[in-house]
Amino acid sequence: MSRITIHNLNVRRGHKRAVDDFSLTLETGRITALLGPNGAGKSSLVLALAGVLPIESGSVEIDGKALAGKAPEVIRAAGLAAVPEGHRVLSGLSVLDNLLAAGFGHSRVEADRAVADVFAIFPELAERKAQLAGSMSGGQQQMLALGQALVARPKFILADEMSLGLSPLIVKRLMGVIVKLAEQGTGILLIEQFTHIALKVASEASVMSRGRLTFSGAPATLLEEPEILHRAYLAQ
Amino acid sequence: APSCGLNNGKKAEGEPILVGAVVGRTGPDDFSSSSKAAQAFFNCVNENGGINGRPVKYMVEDDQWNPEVAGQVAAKLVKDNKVVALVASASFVEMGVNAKLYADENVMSMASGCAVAECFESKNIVSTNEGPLPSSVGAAQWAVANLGSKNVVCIGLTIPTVGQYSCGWTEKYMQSKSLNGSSVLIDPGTADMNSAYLEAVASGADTVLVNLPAGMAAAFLQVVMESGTQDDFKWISSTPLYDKDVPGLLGDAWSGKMYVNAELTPIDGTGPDATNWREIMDKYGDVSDPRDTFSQAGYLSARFFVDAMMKLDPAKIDRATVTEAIRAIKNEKSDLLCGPYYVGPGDRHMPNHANVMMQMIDGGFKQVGECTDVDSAYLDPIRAQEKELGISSN
Amino acid sequence: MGAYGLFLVSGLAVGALYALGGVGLVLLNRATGVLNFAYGAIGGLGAMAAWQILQWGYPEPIAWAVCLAIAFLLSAGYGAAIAPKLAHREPVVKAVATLGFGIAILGAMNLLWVVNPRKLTLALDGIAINVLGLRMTGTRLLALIAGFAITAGMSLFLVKTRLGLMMRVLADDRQQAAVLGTPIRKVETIAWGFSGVMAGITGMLFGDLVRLDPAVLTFIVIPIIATTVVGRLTSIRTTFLAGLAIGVIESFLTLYKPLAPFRVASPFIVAILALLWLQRGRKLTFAGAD
Amino acid sequence: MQVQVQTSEAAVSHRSEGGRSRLLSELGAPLALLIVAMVLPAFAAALWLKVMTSVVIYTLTAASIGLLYRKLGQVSLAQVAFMGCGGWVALRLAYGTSMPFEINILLGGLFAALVGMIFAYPALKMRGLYLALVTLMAAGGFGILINVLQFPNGGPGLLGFAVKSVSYMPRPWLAQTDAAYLRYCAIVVALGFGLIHLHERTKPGRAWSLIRRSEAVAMSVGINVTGYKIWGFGLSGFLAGVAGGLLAGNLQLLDARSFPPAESVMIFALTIVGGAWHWYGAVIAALLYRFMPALLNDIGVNGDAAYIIFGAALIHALMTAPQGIAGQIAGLANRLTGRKEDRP
Amino acid sequence: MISISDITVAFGGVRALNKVSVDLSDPVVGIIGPNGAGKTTFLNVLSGFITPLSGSIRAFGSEILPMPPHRRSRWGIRRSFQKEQVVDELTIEDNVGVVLDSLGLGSAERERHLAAALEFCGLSALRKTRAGGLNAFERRMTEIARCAAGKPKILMLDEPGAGLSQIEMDRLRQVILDIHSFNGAMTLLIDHDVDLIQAVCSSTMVLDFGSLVVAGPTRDVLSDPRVRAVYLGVEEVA
Ligand SMILES: Nc1ncnc2c1ncn2[C@@H]1O[C@H](COP(=O)(O)OP(=O)(O)OP(=O)(O)O)[C@@H](O)[C@H]1O
Ligand SMILES: Nc1ncnc2c1ncn2[C@@H]1O[C@H](COP(=O)(O)OP(=O)(O)OP(=O)(O)O)[C@@H](O)[C@H]1O
Ligand SMILES: [Mg+2]
Ligand SMILES: [Mg+2]
Repeated sequence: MSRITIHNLNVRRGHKRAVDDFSLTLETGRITALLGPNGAGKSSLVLALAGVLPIESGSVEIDGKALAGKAPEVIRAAGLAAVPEGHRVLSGLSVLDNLLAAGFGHSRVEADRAVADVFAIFPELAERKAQLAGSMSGGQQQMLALGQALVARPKFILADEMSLGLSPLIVKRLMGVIVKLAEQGTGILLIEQFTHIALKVASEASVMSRGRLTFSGAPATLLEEPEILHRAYLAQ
Repeated sequence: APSCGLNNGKKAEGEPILVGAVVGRTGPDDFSSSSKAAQAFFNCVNENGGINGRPVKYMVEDDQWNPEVAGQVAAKLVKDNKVVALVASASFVEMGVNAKLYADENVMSMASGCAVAECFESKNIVSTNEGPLPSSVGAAQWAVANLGSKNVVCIGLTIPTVGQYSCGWTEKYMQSKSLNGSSVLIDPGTADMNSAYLEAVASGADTVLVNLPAGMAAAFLQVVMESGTQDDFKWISSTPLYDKDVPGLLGDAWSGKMYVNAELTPIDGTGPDATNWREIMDKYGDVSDPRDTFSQAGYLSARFFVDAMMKLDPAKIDRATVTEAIRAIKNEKSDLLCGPYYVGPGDRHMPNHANVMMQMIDGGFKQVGECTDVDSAYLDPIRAQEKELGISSN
Repeated sequence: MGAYGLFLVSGLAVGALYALGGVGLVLLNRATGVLNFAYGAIGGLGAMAAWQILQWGYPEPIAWAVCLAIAFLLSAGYGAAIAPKLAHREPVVKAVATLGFGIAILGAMNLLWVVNPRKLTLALDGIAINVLGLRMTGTRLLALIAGFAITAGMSLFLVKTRLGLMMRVLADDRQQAAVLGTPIRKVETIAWGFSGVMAGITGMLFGDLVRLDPAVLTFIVIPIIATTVVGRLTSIRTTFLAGLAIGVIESFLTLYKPLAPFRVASPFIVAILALLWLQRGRKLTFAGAD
Repeated sequence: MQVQVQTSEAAVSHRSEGGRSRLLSELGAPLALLIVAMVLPAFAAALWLKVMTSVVIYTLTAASIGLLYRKLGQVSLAQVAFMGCGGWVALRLAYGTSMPFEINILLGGLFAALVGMIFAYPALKMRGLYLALVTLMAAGGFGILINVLQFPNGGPGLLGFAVKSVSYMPRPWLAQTDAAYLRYCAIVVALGFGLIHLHERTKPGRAWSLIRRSEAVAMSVGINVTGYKIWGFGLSGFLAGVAGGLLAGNLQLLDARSFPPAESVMIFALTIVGGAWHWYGAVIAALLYRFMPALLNDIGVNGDAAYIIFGAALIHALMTAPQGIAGQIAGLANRLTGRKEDRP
Repeated sequence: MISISDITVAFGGVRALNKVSVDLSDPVVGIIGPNGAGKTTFLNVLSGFITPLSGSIRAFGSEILPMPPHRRSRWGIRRSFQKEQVVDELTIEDNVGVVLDSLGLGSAERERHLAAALEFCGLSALRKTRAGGLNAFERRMTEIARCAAGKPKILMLDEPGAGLSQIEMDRLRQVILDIHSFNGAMTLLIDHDVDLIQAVCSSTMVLDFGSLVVAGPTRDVLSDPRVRAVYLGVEEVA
């Protein structure tokens, strides 16, 4: 079992602190839901963990190995794959190239196999292999973005607002994929605006508000005491 | 020993006389050679009693081949520093931009490196060199007389006050002799010399007059070599190829085949001025200063200027007296020039309009023609002027 | 045929140079999303150094090696030290920053080598074959062949190899490329270095066939950009063909006297016309772009 | 995307405060600068008069670039060529007719505007670097065209060029001397800024902002995208053309070598370095373009070394000041006056 | 009343819309369907960004297709975008008011319309604020105010609820419900939040693979087995 430990993390965005003394632990095989209002700093957290945003202070470790301040590809190779919000895909490249690009960490053969696995999960993508990613619909792009994370066969997936703009059927399918991944031993950080979707599958729940962690506990607690969430939303 | 000014070996300590120059140093070519020669000459004068005791303070500005900068630095020299005259300027842009300033401010520019028509057609500018027109016509004239050329094609730049000006008058010269002349003009930035050469071939000429800056000429001539048709033509060129580096640049294939016009007499001449120029450069100049035609011209401009100043009361040297003194220069002779140098009151000046021909041979040059006056209708007003002033041609 | 064949071959000979330059520019743009205005200057400095080496009497292979090494180092240096700091800016800003680099290189060249006519002579200049009545030297053939080879090679490289894919990924979206685990700094530096080598080759050939003059070599990049415009900054093959076409058109314009003085403008005119034709019937906006 | 974020920050830091004080703070600085330009000539040496005149003129060019970039998100790498167009017409009219200077530069400006509008046509369907390159192609074509045709120099005929020495373009009767001409240019440029301001504050400004955000959204709120884009290019071309007319009056002639395409790229780069988001960015750009080289030249720095300094400084500024120097000044001013930058 | 007949759109080989014919007349009509079904394409056809291969659209007695996009807006078709499109450097009032610029209104009338739209979307207090500092919800509301200002005939909202929190969703729902009584316009609403659709749309059309699956009263549509299969996933409603 692997573990990511985030300790007292601070991230600055412009003149504002987007992530403020944030600590959290993720474990393989578990789904952690991270909830919070708009602008709470969830996406900034994801980008900082992925190595894209600079970290001001604090530490991130995966099984004791420091990740903070490392280059994105190093973090990726260590087993942490982020799916940033807003279905960011490589819009000028074909679907296939998008997936192959996500497999740079593997050998060629291994990458081809990983891509084939993704095509099995999302046949829509297989049909559109040669289509430019930018010309696909929002939902198709989101599938591709998740597919890119899967190709890396990571230990942890950070999925930011994955259900945004997706039809219920697809959300259900994606959640199914997430649950299955967790069962197979991947650790998942699930960031969701639709709290009930996330809480339904999560084994752990955290609430973030103004960059700080304001709650951490069982999902059931949040379902039973919705004021916890409400307070976080009003604080923003 | 070099000779200059009072030749008394005494350092001049009086109040300096301010003299300026505008040269195009930074840009597509370096035109600072003439000002370096003038500087050497002024150094010599300052070490030898100055202008009746007053040293020359020589200020050289770089116009960077940019008309705006040319206007700025000229304003600085003429209006801020109040120079009494400009000596040994050499530029592609400066003269056109500043001719009006010089006229308005009543200051003379005794230039040494004029390239464009404006330079020769201004009241307050007089140049020691003769520019592309007499040089091209002179080359064609010599080829007609000595190589039996019947049809000359002039390869020039598309810049009209350079290309059309010089190639155009070369065509007119050929027509005036009932022969054929044509021009091929190329853009300074062109990458394609092939088509220009093909165009020249198509003109049916028997003689090609290369009237380009040395770098472009080298590119053009390389295309000629590639085509293997060098021997189909006779080859002549205007002054830019008269440079000690050029024979090496073009290669042995051109040895004995290329005839180059020189605006002044050969750099290795043995006359008193030729010797003195070299000695002054060696003693008062820098080893790296070029010893080329422009250097000769700069030396001469400075010498003629100093000669004129010497005639003035040193206490009364100001812009008005200097301008008057320069205008009064008449019948100055030098073995570096084919004809006499003069200024006069006219509103165009081209005192130097005779030249010599050199043959490029064995990595150097050999003089093949004596001083010859250029035969062009362009010079009619100039000759009328000379008659009026009583200038005696050689 | 006669004269036309002559002009055709002559045009191809010059066009090959435009084409070669254009392909190098497109390659870097495909790989990093940067249009390199310093391309000419980088090649220029390489060529000047090669000239110096030959001048000192060293053999030609050493001159080539020095030229390519200098061009590689200059370009890769920019790619490693400066390009990443500008990576988040718009393409236009990235492009004009390279102009600053080009101008600095031009200044350095003029400082190192006093402006003076020079000529770069390569061994291949000595051999020639006859094509349609025009003698073509080995160097010109080399330019044409190198153009073809590099065009074909690069197109394949970008599409078929992993490094090529990495370059395309990088050019598409730098941040996303990083998130996906592309070693962006490494790929970027390689791409720049690679393009530097191409600039070196181009610089040598231009220095030999056109003129060895720092300013001319620096600013030749502007007509070369015309070929990349026709190739929409992405198509290596179209860029190559555009280069050849521009050379041929320029050459043929010589035959028509009234237009002959304007023929140097043909890269620009061809670029604008090609563009108008390419986007005929295109709608103002299209879904997905906004 | 990144750029948009920057825009927003600039915009936010410039949050308006309303009322009279806003008008004062908006007009105060430009007025002060104008007054400096009016008083300065009385003291300045001839060299700096010439230099400052160039600076003032190129301020208008930089402003015309800034306008396109800031409002429409478009890049023109042909503004120096537009100056050439405007200057050409102004010169031709000055030699060929006896119309007053003002009319000549106005018509020069209008001609450049027309050319700008014609080039806006392909621009309608393009954006970003690609569009910029198309304008660069136009500038390249212009450079060669003008090399062959030349600027009018008082010759006869349509082109007004003859192989002869130049006659000089007369200056406005009010501004014969260099000092008066500097003042004259300052006033014309101030009027140009007024014109820009007027556009930005009203309907066209709003329309351009939306077009910059996205053409689709602009159309969806009823904006005639074609019309406003063409208008933007026309206005920008007009301003550059007027600047070209002023330049012709400054030298009293123009030289074909002054308008190579690389200069258009350079002035654009400097506009970015100066800061396109603030009006005084254009002033900074022009100072960098004309004052800095003159200063280096005057203190005896070799022209080639100046190139190296200039190139390095350009890259450095682009790397370190995403908002341009003007942005840094604005940031500094905000910090000094303790103005809040953002909503909590 | 909008009657759409036989609209077909193709991108290369893909048929994004396939002979879609439907009449829409309720105050708020929902458009749902799986991702890539052609919903946004449908709006793009209505707003004029895409010219269909065939078909015609009549709305309130006018033929829509011949009009260029900006004329359609002036005529009365307004839309918001899947990716929100608010201009950061403009104030909220300018962001909204820009839609009134091209209507040729007098300044008093313009101000009246502007104030009303801002009030309607709860933005009056923020009107002089630059949009750069707004949060996601305020930006959405600015966009809706821009659509609602003046006298539009049809509002088209493309996933306005995406990324909003539940509390914000409640306010959005109220605003959409009130549009018809505010200015009489009809609203076409695309959203994947079935609760929102259920709450505000009296009728709904469903697209799948570019074809109209079904259209009618929302309740009937949502219980339609085909819809449950392609869109909701069966257990959702059950
Ligand atoms: N590019 C940026 N530059 C500067 N500040 C930013 C940037 N992006 C976001 N921020 C600020 O950082 C803070 C945290 O934003 P973040 O996007 O991480 O929040 P979030 O919780 O993901 O919100 P949402 O639910 O809207 O996605 C916000 O205050 C936001 O304004
Ligand atoms: N410009 C384009 N080029 C090629 N295909 C396109 C283009 N725009 C859309 N498509 C295709 O058309 C289909 C419909 O796309 P559309 O954006 O209308 O879907 P949507 O119903 O809005 O989906 P979503 O709910 O995910 O936003 C998709 O398959 C998409 O890939
Ligand atoms: Mg987020
Ligand atoms: Mg959609």
